[in-house]
Amino acid sequence: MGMPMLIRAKQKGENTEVKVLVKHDMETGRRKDEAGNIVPAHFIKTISASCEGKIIFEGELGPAVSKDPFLSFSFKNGKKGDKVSITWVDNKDDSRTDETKIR
Amino acid sequence: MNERRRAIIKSLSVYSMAVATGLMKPLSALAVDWEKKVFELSKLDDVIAALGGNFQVSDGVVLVASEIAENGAVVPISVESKLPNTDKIAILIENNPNPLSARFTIHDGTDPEVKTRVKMAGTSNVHAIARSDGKWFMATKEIKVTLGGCGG
Amino acid sequence: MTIMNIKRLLIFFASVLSMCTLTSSVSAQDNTSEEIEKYRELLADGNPAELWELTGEELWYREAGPKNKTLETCDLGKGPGIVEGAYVEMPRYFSDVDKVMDLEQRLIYCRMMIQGLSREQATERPFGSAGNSSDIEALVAYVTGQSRGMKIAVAVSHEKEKRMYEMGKRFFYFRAGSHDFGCVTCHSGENKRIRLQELPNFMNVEQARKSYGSWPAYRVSQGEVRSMQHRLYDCLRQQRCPEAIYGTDLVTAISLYLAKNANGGTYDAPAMKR
Amino acid sequence: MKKIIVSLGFCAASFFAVALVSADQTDKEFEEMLESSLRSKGIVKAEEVLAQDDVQKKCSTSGVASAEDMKAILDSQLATIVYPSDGKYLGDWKAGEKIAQSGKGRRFNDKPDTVNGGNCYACHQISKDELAYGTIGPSLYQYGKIRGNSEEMIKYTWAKIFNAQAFVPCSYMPRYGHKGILSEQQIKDLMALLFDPESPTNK
Repeated sequence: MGMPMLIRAKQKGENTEVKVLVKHDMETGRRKDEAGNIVPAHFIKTISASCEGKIIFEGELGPAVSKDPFLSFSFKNGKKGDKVSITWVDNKDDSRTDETKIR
Repeated sequence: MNERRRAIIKSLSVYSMAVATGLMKPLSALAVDWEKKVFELSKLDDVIAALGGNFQVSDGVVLVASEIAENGAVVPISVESKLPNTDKIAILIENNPNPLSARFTIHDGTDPEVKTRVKMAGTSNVHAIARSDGKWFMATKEIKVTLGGCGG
Repeated sequence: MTIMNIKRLLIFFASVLSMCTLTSSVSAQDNTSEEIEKYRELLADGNPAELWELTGEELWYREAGPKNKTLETCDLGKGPGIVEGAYVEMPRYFSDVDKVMDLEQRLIYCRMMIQGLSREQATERPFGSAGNSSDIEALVAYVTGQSRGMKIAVAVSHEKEKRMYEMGKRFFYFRAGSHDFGCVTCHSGENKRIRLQELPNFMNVEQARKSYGSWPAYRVSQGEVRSMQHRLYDCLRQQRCPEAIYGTDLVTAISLYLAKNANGGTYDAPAMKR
Repeated sequence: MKKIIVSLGFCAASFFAVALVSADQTDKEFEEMLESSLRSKGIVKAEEVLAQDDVQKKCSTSGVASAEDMKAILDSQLATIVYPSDGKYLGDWKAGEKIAQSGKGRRFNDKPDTVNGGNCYACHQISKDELAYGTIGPSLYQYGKIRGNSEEMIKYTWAKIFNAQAFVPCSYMPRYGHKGILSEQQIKDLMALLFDPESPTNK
């Protein structure tokens, strides 16, 4: 279930800018460890964002997204104090949801 | 400040535990499914075909990236579509083992612009594509991946 | 080879030397540094080191060890529990141990004394890797982050600090090993780079400040936050030196030497780097 | 008069004794610190590294080595150079390019059978195609094209790669041949990278 994401949601005029950092190894399944063994693929497959329960943004990620993924996007119709919630699910069916309020 | 942060961490842990144990359904249950067969394709042409064929080169798709990356493990990419009714944005890296790196679904009210970071196996063309009114449009840039540091 | 030959070779060499200066780097590769700069700017948005800072903060306040204590009473030099501004004054002399310590040595000490861990437990996994995160690196990220924006100000006034500084300076110029490398090899010339990375010249105050003030850093090439200890550990490895034993004095000495050269600079880390 | 000088000298000596720790003591302290902080790992043996050779000792100074030391280094290092046994200086530039790219070898995480690289690009521009080159050493782009391939030039270049300190005392360039970092064949391949008209260096 990993550690908490870092989510920033900031009101900029009529737009809300969302930045997300996730702690995840995003293993491609091609890397070898020090002993020379292949490290199995382990990566976030989907990430979705909602504001006050309404889905605003979704991503399907492959293992080519960098370790500790970063995402940034913005949306309209949000206001200060609204709850932005982000959920990711990885290929081992591990998942995590964190939320923040628009500032 | 410290207290606040700690409180956040604690409450988050509780929440995520609830999700993990199935007490609450994660929102992603509603989300698009990860399309395995497209992500696992190894040839760019096959990915293009799988996504519905021809991508038209367009100024309406803006790909921002540096021409040189100091390290292939983290290459910052920004894609913006200026085309109407854009509902999908994707990043394709031609020379990667699997070209499709990420695909995003832009819902109503969300700007068709996304910033992320991808891995590149080596120097390659990077294609940013956006779907507008059901058709795909594309912008391309070559990004050179360089060797760094003293290790060689 | 005869003496005559040697002489001829030397004279010949002199003429080659003068040629070198004429043909110096084909200044082309025009936009390389510009594009690298752009890469770094684009990267600056969203530094994963913040995730380490949060974890470190959580660890600082978490009860742990046989004594089940938090690190809240740990004295990093400014009094028990004072984290803000502590790092920019380290390494420093601590009278309770009559010794100069860097941040990591002090954290080890606190974890042993306050939490009751053995030295082995307190120094376990000093450097993280994928799937094996390091508590120490997280703690270091948290503590150093609490000095962000402050001026680097190591004292080097106590006799033991002066000795430590002297040892660090000496090592800076110490050349040894298979390749004859020393710190000085890469870090004493102006406008030098290794591959595409600019090399800070530690004789130049501005460069010393900028460089020292940007560690620890999240390194995109490693996907980890790397502390000053790790930076120097890995410099030594590339220098073909033997392994630096974690938490020993040599690394503290080098750190103090570099920190002193960087005094007065604004501390801006944990940063993000290649 | 003599007395005054003597007493002044005594004063100075005692002053330094108080103000500074003696050089001997500093040496000892430094040695102890190295020994307690560094340990052998893999192929790197602490005792071998810490026992600097004569050149390394002379070059480990914060100032410039003395003229006397420099001359001693030039003389002793020139005598170490071994030219190719078969009289052939140029190998395969393609193999040379790989050697110039590789920074492997002789680190504590390298294996005893790791093929050592020259890591030339870390410090030098060589082929125009490699953008990621360092600038600690001069550019070697068009090396052969500019300098020609006279016997003198070939021999000088060989010697320079073999032991750079035979020409520049305390040079930062590793002594590739003398220290056994690169084999005779590897140096030949690097020579080809620099001199072969077909090498990208000379394009």
